[in-house]
Amino acid sequence: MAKAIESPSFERYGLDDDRLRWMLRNMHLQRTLDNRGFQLNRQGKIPFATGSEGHEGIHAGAAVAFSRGKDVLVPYYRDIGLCLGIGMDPLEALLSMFARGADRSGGRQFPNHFTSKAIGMLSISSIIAAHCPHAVGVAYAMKYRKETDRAVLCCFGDGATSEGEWHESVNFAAVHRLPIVFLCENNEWAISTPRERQMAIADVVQKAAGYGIPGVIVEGADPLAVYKTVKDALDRARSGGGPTLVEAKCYRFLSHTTDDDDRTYRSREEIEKHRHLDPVPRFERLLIECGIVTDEGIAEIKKEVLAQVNEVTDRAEAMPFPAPQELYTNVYEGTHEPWL
Amino acid sequence: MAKAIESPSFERYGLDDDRLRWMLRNMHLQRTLDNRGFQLNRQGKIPFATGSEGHEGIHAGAAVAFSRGKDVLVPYYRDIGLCLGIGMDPLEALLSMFARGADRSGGRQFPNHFTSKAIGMLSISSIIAAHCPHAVGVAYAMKYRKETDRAVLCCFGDGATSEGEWHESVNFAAVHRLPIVFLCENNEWAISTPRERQMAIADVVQKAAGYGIPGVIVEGADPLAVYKTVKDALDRARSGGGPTLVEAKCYRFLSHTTDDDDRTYRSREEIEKHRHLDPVPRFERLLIECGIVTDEGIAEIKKEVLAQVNEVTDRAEAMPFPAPQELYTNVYEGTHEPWL
Amino acid sequence: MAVAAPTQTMNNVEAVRATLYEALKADPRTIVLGEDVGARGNVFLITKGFIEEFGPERIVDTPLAEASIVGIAVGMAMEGLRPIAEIQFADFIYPAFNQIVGEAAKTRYRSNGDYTCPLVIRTPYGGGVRGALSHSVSIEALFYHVPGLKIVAPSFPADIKGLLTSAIEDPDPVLFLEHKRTYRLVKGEVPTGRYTIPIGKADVKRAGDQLTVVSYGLYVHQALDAAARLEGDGMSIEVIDLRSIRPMDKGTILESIRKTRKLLIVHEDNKFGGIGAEIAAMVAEEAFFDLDAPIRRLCGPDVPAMGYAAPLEEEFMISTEQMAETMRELVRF
Amino acid sequence: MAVAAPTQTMNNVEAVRATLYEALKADPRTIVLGEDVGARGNVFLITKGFIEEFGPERIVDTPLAEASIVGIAVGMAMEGLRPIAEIQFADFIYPAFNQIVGEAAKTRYRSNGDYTCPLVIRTPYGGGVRGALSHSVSIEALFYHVPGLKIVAPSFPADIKGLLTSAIEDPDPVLFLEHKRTYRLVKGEVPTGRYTIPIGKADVKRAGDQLTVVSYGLYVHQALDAAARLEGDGMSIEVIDLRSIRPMDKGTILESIRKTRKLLIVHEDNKFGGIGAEIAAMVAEEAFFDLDAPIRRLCGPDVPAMGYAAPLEEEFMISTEQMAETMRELVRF
Ligand SMILES: Cc1ncc(C[n+]2csc(CCOP(=O)(O)OP(=O)(O)O)c2C)c(N)n1
Ligand SMILES: Cc1ncc(C[n+]2csc(CCOP(=O)(O)OP(=O)(O)O)c2C)c(N)n1
Ligand SMILES: [Mg+2]
Ligand SMILES: [Mg+2]
Repeated sequence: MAKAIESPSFERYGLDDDRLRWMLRNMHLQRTLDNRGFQLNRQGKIPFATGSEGHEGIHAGAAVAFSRGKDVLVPYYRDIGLCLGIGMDPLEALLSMFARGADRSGGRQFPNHFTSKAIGMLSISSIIAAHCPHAVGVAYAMKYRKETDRAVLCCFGDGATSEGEWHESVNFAAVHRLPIVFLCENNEWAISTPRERQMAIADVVQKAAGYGIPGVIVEGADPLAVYKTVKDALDRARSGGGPTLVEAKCYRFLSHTTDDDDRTYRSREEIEKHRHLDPVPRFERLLIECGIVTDEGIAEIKKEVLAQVNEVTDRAEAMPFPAPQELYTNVYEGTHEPWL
Repeated sequence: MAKAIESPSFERYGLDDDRLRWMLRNMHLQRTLDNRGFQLNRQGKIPFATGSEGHEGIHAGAAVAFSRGKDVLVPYYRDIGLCLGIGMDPLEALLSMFARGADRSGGRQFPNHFTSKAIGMLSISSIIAAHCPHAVGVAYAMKYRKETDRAVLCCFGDGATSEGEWHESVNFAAVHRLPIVFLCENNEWAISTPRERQMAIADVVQKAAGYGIPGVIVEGADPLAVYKTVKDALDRARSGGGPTLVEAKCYRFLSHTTDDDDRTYRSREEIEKHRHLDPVPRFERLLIECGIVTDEGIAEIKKEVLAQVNEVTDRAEAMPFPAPQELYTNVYEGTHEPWL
Repeated sequence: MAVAAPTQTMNNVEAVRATLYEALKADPRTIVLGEDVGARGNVFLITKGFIEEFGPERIVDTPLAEASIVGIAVGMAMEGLRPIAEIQFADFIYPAFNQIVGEAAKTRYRSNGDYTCPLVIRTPYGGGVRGALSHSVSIEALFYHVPGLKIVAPSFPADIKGLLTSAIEDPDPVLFLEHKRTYRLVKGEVPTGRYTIPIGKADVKRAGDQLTVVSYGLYVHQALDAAARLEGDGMSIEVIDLRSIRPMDKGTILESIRKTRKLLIVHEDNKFGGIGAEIAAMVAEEAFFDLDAPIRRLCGPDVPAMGYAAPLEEEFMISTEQMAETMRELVRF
Repeated sequence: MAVAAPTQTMNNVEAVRATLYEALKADPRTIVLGEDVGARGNVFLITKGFIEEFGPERIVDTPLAEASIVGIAVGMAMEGLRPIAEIQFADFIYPAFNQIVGEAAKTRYRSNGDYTCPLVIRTPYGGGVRGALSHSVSIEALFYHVPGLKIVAPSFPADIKGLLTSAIEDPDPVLFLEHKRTYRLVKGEVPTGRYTIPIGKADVKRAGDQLTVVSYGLYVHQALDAAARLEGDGMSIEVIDLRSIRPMDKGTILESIRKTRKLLIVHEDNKFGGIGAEIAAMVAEEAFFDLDAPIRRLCGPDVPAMGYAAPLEEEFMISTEQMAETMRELVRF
């Protein structure tokens, strides 16, 4: 569990005040965007949204550890904060929610399935764990080309580790000592399936032993600890030390998606019991206690984030859907007719 | 490595002399049948054969641990000795090699893909690890029906543990604490792929930790140790203790199959270095030292086994192929035409 | 089909649910397994409340691993249970392909009947629900080529009940496809009590003599609407609901064609290599001289999937107007 | 096809091997990965000696896990390498189905062109080698329905070289099928030096005007033998080698049919829902009035696989005599 924070002598791992405020802002941005998604869904403006409340600490921490322009992120569908944190424009999140033509997938993908070759963020499908071997292939390419300043960050949930493709991916990466970090965002649930029906172990890291790679648990509500853990693992990967399995413990505070109703399978009490794991107030408290932000500063961040989210919401909403003919493009390079 | 055997006070785990001689006989039967397969292949009488030289200790030991009429074996394709050991008639092995119509699969399956519902031996395909979930399903049925005197023995090689389906199977069995023993026959090779290119761990049992089940290593060249280990694991399974991963270390002395030529990927020296792991001479020596068999007794066993193998060879060879029309049966119950 | 009064009005979700419930009640060998089928009661609430009534041993929330969901069900079936496995969305069935095609479909064959595999795999498929790339696909054509499997895709509540009952009692593996757009959209009368509809029998949902339309799934409903509209223009169109995809019903199709002398096949799945290909090929082989017009297929476009944006989905889906237009063209041909 | 003299005689194994070798020589982005492709040099010795020359980083012996073989290759391709993944036998491709159909085929589409997946998956398929249930299957019909994939199945050494070169250079995923029975059986002249044959072009391997036979793989060779035999009886049969299965060559087929007015499709794969279904359907749609006889399909029987016993395999495989007999019937129709 998280370490108690009592004095300004907290461990900031060399991150300066601006960076720490940036992290807090990232967490607020993520939460505000999530809320916006649920809100737009309730308003009937978008058919579907996913929330990542509870994951913000992981995303802010991992984003800072990520080396922009070098590393490659293979995100999970719950990683909006991480995608924003490595450089994605918040407008993209809204374009994806609204399925606008200017969305990088052209309005094809479900929300939160971002892609950007430019910033090194792989396109994933909704098929759980199917992205893991891709991450390994990217890491293989880096190692093969001797790009020793690069590594891959591959994210997934606790549920994803049950899939065969996850197993095969970690095993291959381990055998070839590839520059990759496997980051499990263990939020205790896979839709309605709790950890104990998903696996017979208390911690996902116990799986690392079977692949001969190190496994590290980190408190996901603590973005600084996440930063340090993921940074160490990425550094190790880049220097030829091979893969690491990082398990960031967190809790999913919302329903799985707007299509889900978690009251069918967990009590409100159970959720409240985990409320202390909410990374946003925790990190706020820490930064206030350490004199890095003030209450007013936080209010300012929130205001500014909200203004930005409002602005991109309006901009995205005003943009057009893709044209129907876009259905037929990018099947192959060039023509797509099966009968030539 | 195997314990030195110096006196008759060896650990026989309650097995009487007849049983021990039966085990030795089983090992000879297996080896003689394997040789027969390779021989028939060289003679051009059968297109294909598999050998299991080096695995005999595992098979003899596990076969005795198996509870006939109760347990279910989900064998690997290299498990001829184990199949014989739990009650399969040696004639079946030859019918399978010769692909005769009287073969239980009707001459459909590759050699060594045995089946017998009567003795509790599941039909497997050649698709590596695809049989593992079936084994788990059988164990589920046993637990569901509260058949607490039954368990499943599921066998596979070191290579098979890389497959996603293997991972998913063990995980499910662990979550549901099913009555099943996963027996890995680790012979260090998967065709030409050595263990270190298959996994980044020294011992397959290290994988058990990721599923929250016990893992036990046993010297596969020692049929008594295998008996004890597999028996304990089966007993544990039956009494609600859940699955165990048993890793029986052995060595594959022959080429993968008659279609393989292992000289392309491993030296004769490496094979000779492992010769001390040959279970047959080891067990012979042990039983002689303990006064359970004599040299003459062994010669007698060999002679008798050879006679039996000759006899079933002749009988099988004399039997007819399946009729061509057999191609069309047992697709479904009843008619098989897709256009009705 | 022995359908006896009285009946009850249900939608397709309720028909699946009621049939599963009756199967669980009737036979303790029946096990339902899949992701989120327990407390959540399946993402469409099909199994809602089942875990409370039948217990977690029979309503099994599995780990997130489709190959094992099917593979474990195969083992259960080989050992005498009657598993009904669920794949949460048809799009997630790909990881289970090996267990379905390589294992379930070949169990009886490879053991020469020593082992059998009475297994049902239920899964919701199809578009029109804004499911985007991975919650909208049709999968029937990826499986219908596979000997040893049966595939059904009914889309009326009464057919669902009769065919799901047959599937559960079938001694061989059956892939049971439920068009998710019809789940709450389609309602109908369902006979109470147990009855079966034989797998492999199509159903003439509307009689006519100028054109035969063969379809299944959501599009049967649209095809019926289109045919009804054209009746006003004096056109008489026969609409056949395939219901079963493997085996398929040659007799009903050929009989209809011999009457109408024209064939239109309509399906949501991509055209190239879809179910319509085999139907057209069969007819071109067996009823060549009975036709007065080329065999037409009106199918989903040959792109990987429908997109999330409404215009992309709409472009993918065939409208009732388009169906009516094509029917009109063929009648006038 | 820019084929320049001189040529060299090779069998199909040698053609695959030579093409892979040249691709590895020409482009350091090329990576070969699969089970036993390293020291063993592949189970058919196709990559024998490659690991010594190109090193274990480029000739990668993978763990025994097909989903990851393809999935990792997808990642390599997304990151700019040119992976050539091998599935040891086509029968083992099922576990990789998700990565092929759900991922490789959809990478370009779902990212709207942001990422691409230039990947080749090579695999030996087909029967006639006593491979029994799991070393004999045909898999093309399980994949040809999938938009985003390309599939080629050449069976002459020169076609193999030209098409494998095209596949390796193709910007999209290509499933490259090698009929294992032809590996050492079929020999032919192969132009030296680099050349390509476009994916999607069939080849008229024998001209004739009384019947069009469309085939691919091993059966093209038998169809040619059968046609040659019938020449003695004064019959003139055109044999088209499809070579590419997706995309397929409509022009060559229709042009031939307009001349011969009769069509026979021959393939080893099961009939129901096989490649022949789509060909027949296309022709029934587009050249209906050009035909003088029903479209015939001569295909593998609809059973799960050929058995190990010689009589079962022989019963499954279509003999040259059977082909000739069917051709004769159709010519005389
Ligand atoms: C192959 C596959 N199976 C099932 C699903 C449906 N599904 C979507 S998310 C999810 C749960 C994922 O759980 P976890 O990996 O723990 O991530 P979390 O949602 O908790 O962040 C499931 C079952 C899917 N998308 N893909
Ligand atoms: C899915 C699949 N992939 C590949 C093969 C080819 N193959 C047959 S046996 C084998 C090696 C198996 O190794 P291991 O599990 O260690 O068993 P061993 O042969 O050593 O007993 C391989 C790769 C197969 N039969 N199935
Ligand atoms: Mg989770
Ligand atoms: Mg091995």
